[in-house]
Amino acid sequence: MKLLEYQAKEVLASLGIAIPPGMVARTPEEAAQAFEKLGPIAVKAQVPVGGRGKAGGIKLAKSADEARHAAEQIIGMDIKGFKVPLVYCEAALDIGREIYLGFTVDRDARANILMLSAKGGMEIEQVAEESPDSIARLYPNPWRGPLDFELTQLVYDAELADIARPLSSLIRKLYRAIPDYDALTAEINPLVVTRSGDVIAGDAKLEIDDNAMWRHKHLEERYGSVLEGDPYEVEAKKRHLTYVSLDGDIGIIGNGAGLCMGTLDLVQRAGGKPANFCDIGGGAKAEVVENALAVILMNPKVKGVLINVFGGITRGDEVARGVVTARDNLNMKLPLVVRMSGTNEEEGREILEQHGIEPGVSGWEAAKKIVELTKAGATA
Amino acid sequence: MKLLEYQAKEVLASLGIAIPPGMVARTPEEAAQAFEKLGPIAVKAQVPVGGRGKAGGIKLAKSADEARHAAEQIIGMDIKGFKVPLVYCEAALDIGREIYLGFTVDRDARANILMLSAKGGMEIEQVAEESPDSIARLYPNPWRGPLDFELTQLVYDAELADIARPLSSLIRKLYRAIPDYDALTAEINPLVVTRSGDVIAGDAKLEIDDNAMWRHKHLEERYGSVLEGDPYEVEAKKRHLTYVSLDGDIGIIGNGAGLCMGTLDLVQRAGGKPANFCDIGGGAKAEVVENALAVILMNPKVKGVLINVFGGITRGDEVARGVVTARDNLNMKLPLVVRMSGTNEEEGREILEQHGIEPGVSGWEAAKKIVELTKAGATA
Amino acid sequence: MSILLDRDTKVIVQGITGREGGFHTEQMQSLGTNVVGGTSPGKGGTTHLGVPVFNTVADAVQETGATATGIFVPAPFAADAIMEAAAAGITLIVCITEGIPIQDMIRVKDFLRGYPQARLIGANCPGLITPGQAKIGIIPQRITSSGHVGLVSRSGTLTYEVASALSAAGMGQSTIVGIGGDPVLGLTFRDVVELFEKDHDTTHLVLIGEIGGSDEEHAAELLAKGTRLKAVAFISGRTAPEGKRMGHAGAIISGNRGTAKSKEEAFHKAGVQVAETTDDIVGMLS
Amino acid sequence: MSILLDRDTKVIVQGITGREGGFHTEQMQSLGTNVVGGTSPGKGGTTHLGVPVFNTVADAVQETGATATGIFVPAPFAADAIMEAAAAGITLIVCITEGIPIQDMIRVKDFLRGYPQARLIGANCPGLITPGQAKIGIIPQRITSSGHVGLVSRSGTLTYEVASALSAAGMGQSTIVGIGGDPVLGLTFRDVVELFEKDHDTTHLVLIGEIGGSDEEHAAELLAKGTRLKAVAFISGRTAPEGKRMGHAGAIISGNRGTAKSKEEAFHKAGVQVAETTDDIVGMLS
Repeated sequence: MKLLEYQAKEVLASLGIAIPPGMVARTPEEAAQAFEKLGPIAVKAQVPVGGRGKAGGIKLAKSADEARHAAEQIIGMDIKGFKVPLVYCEAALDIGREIYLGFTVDRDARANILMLSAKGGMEIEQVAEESPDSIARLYPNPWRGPLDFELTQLVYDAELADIARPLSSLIRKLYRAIPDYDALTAEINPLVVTRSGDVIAGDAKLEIDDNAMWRHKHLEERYGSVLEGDPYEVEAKKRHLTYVSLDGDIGIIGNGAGLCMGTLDLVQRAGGKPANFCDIGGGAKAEVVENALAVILMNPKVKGVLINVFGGITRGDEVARGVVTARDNLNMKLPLVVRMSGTNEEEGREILEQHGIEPGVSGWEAAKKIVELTKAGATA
Repeated sequence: MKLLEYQAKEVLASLGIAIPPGMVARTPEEAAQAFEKLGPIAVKAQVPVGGRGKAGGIKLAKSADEARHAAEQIIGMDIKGFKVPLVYCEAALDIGREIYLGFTVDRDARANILMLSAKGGMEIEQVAEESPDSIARLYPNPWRGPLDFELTQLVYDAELADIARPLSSLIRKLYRAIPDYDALTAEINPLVVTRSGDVIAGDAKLEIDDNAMWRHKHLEERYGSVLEGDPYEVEAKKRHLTYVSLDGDIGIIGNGAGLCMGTLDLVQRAGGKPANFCDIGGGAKAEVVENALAVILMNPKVKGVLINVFGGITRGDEVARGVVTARDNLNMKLPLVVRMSGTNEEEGREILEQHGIEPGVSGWEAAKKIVELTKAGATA
Repeated sequence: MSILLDRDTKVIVQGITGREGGFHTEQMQSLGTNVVGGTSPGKGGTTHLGVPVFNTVADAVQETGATATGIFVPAPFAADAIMEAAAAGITLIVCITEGIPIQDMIRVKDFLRGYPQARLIGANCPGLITPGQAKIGIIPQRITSSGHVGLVSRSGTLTYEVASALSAAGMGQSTIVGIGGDPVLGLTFRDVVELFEKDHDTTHLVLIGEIGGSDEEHAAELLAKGTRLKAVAFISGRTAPEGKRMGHAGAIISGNRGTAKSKEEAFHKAGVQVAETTDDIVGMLS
Repeated sequence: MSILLDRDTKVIVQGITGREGGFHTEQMQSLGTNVVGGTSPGKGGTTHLGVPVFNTVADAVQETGATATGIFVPAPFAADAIMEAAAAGITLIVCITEGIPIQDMIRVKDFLRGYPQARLIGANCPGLITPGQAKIGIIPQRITSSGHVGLVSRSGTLTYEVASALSAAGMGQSTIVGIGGDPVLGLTFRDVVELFEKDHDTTHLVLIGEIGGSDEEHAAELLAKGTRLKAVAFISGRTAPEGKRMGHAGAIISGNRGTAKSKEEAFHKAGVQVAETTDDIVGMLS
């Protein structure tokens, strides 16, 4: 779950980190009111994706009218596929310097990594490429958290010794986002040092592990419904499905990320273009398959569907029953190729055949078949 | 810092552990009021020492009058050297069974040990001696704390599987007293399982590491002034000195626990009886020595003083200056033997001699001398 | 003729009384796996599927001498189950459970440093099978056959595809290891390749990778130092859209590392053949 | 002619710019200790007492090749200083600081398991000295002399008493180790006795224990297995009142373990002479 800036900042504030005064505005009028309260503000689009500045999603406002106009322009605009649901109006900071600070998971190290750089404010990826030594790194032990001497070393490595004390204290607070909120990324860029020496979070990115949301229901309740992205993805999420929208006309359902990706590869190789795909995961029940098919079909661009399931924990008979029920319930008329194998595959194929669905052979054969049928349907 | 029962229970409650309803009473009238609010109560002496039940420090009250009378009897009584400052009036529990649960430091293992036994309510030392296997033990890793599977194993080992869930949850809460409050001992005995299945702390013992009180100033502020024990020890504590009252007539000041104990041994071997001793520790300054002497002399039984200091971090000149100043400021006329050696010892001896104090030779010679002088003074 | 697991390995199942645990224990038993017991707190002392059930892994190890475990407990309890197994002295821990929080697994990985003899496979993996002898996990034995191809994969379902094709072509497998697709997992490609390298009954190697992370690259580096195995690699996700979430975090593309291209190039550089589709693997291996 | 420390050992001082750290660094230097630097965060790059000051121990080790450290920082920072030293590769860590919270030390002890080459002496100890060569800590060198008696003690001031008496009697010391009196500490009596046993220039052993804990008993068990050292033990606190707090928690009597009686009996059983006062030690050792 990627939190929006204002949400991430609320969480940081709850960890004791200083944030600028700010107010959420869902309407231009609220943005104008924010100006009345806060004075000169930045009106910032709230989307869970980078680059909003370049996309025109951040505007400064020096009057209530400017704030109103900025919000009018920003709310509802599309930034990288996300419709901006609201803006965050934040008081301008008296910036002395800008620092980069971020935790994330380093999958190669199988550990959390903490990165600190005096070169904040710009894209950290660029800094990392151009002057990797200017980013100090620390892998805190996951049970112990960062130790005092480790933070001291980090701060000296980053050549930020002059603000060692407030910085170490802030890092320790930000670290709490990992054990306390299952953060996969907790980033403050820029971390602003004001001219009066205060250390304040200028921006905030926080991604919470979806697998751990059961430990953080309050976050889901508080923030889960705010974001408006791809409507199909929103719908899929409501149904607890892993779904991705693409550009083509063939819907794909598979189980396991590897097989889904492999099926995408096969369909493209066969000359088709996937419209979307849905990973029904391991242990998928009939109901899950039906849900997946329903979501796949919500997209009117879909002209044919390929279901590619190789069963381990997923049982063929359940998949088959799900496919049949889903097709019937959804009154689906589009071409449908089902390729199924693995646990209880005979039972599954039998069920499909009994209901007039012919199972495919290999993944490659099935991919060629759905591409063929879809093209035939499109030209028909 | 040993907390009183009601203080320990307040801390446990702040950790989320259930405690019976209770009220502190400093007067018999308050005890009667507690009965009006709580119904039948136990009126319990608050002293930081075990065995108060046998000493008559716990009485049941089934009416306001009984509560008043109980408090009258208990408040102010002496239990093992502690004058009872107040009572805790606690609603009676509907006891189903009693369990023992305690954390403490196992110095041989250099670790915290968690002990759990289905045989609670009685003296755990007796249980440990008679049936050691009935106490399940766990050494939680100090960074990780007790892990789920470790608690499961512990609860099964203690044959308390039927209440595994509430018990594990409670143990995890009690454990927080270690990292959060620097507890050296955190004990609930009995841990009461009521007939309705609730798990409630029937008693509570909590000792906080004096070396860590700087991390827990709120505890010191809230509870530090309640206890009235040995008046000299109270005074010594105020002056941040390590002081112990004994029965004899010779006051002893030393630096380091080993030397203090060694000096006690020597004085007793020489036929003397220590009245008290004060360890001025390492790095002691003149001011500390003066404070120590003042506390030693508060006890009118003291007829002579032996100061035995071997300097490492403590410098002889500072000790000497302290002794001279203290003697003069306190207008001390009693026999005084000062034995000093180690860092800056020459300078120290010179100062003493300049002020008419002759330094002793070895510890054993000094011990014999003070015993001799004290006896002479007593018979004079 | 195998790595990690054979017919003599004493196996327990954590979560044996659960629906999935029970179903797959039966499958494991039908292959001949030496399942000696299972755990389910509160059900110690009972018998399930013909084997004794214990409250804790420590009890199970003490009573049965088990050295391997398959974990089928729900995600919130899985990290603890792995640590419990390691602390009890289990040396092969196979965790099938998916959806374990990443921070749990990071803590587990650190915990396992204290138990260097414990090998973890997964989590979120199909487990491993030594065809004709034993399996721990959910790989359908029907599609496998005994032989000399070592197969290691990050993807469950693609593993089945390839095993199935190999078996159909008469190329049996020594051991099949599904290492799982989570970002923080136990044995890596490199670890498993090292084991196959030392197993003289394994003559061929199939490695099925996927975009994300650098584990395929690390295995390629090892193979580049020279190998006696005839090896083929396949990487799935080459047409996956960049930066899109692909179902497990293992498929998130980070920077310019972990792309299908970088992985395929690493294998090319190591002199390892790279298959374009899983259907090509059998032909390239012969 | 020493254990742990000699004139070549490269030593740094953590907290070198502090009052105590500075005072004792000078003392250490006056004996000839090879003090190569010190640490004091924020003062890196400066020079103090003729040696370079670094911000961190890692920097100091990198620049000077130090292998030993003396820690003189205040109690709230001492546990961190020990861990910093171990993580930086220091192999002899001597922590003089007293008043460190016990839970800090329990965490430190666990942390040190990850650095098995790091030996900790203390905390709350006078440190160690190899007379005529080097010292780390606060043992006054004037009362020591070079020779063949190994001296190990839990008490600072009693150590000085005994060293002084030994020197006066012409019995020099190989190394004197004050292990400290805290309940949770680094090297134990047993550890140090093992080192003396292996040091062929040490021929005699004096062990000064105190009531509380079982460390003296453990050392006695080791000596009972046979020793080439002529040994005398002394236990202080035999007349201490039971259950009274004696200044450090090491002196709390717990149950029937840790009494002067149980310790003295253990040494008697091991064939080790037990002195009644420190004044008796010299005579018994001759």
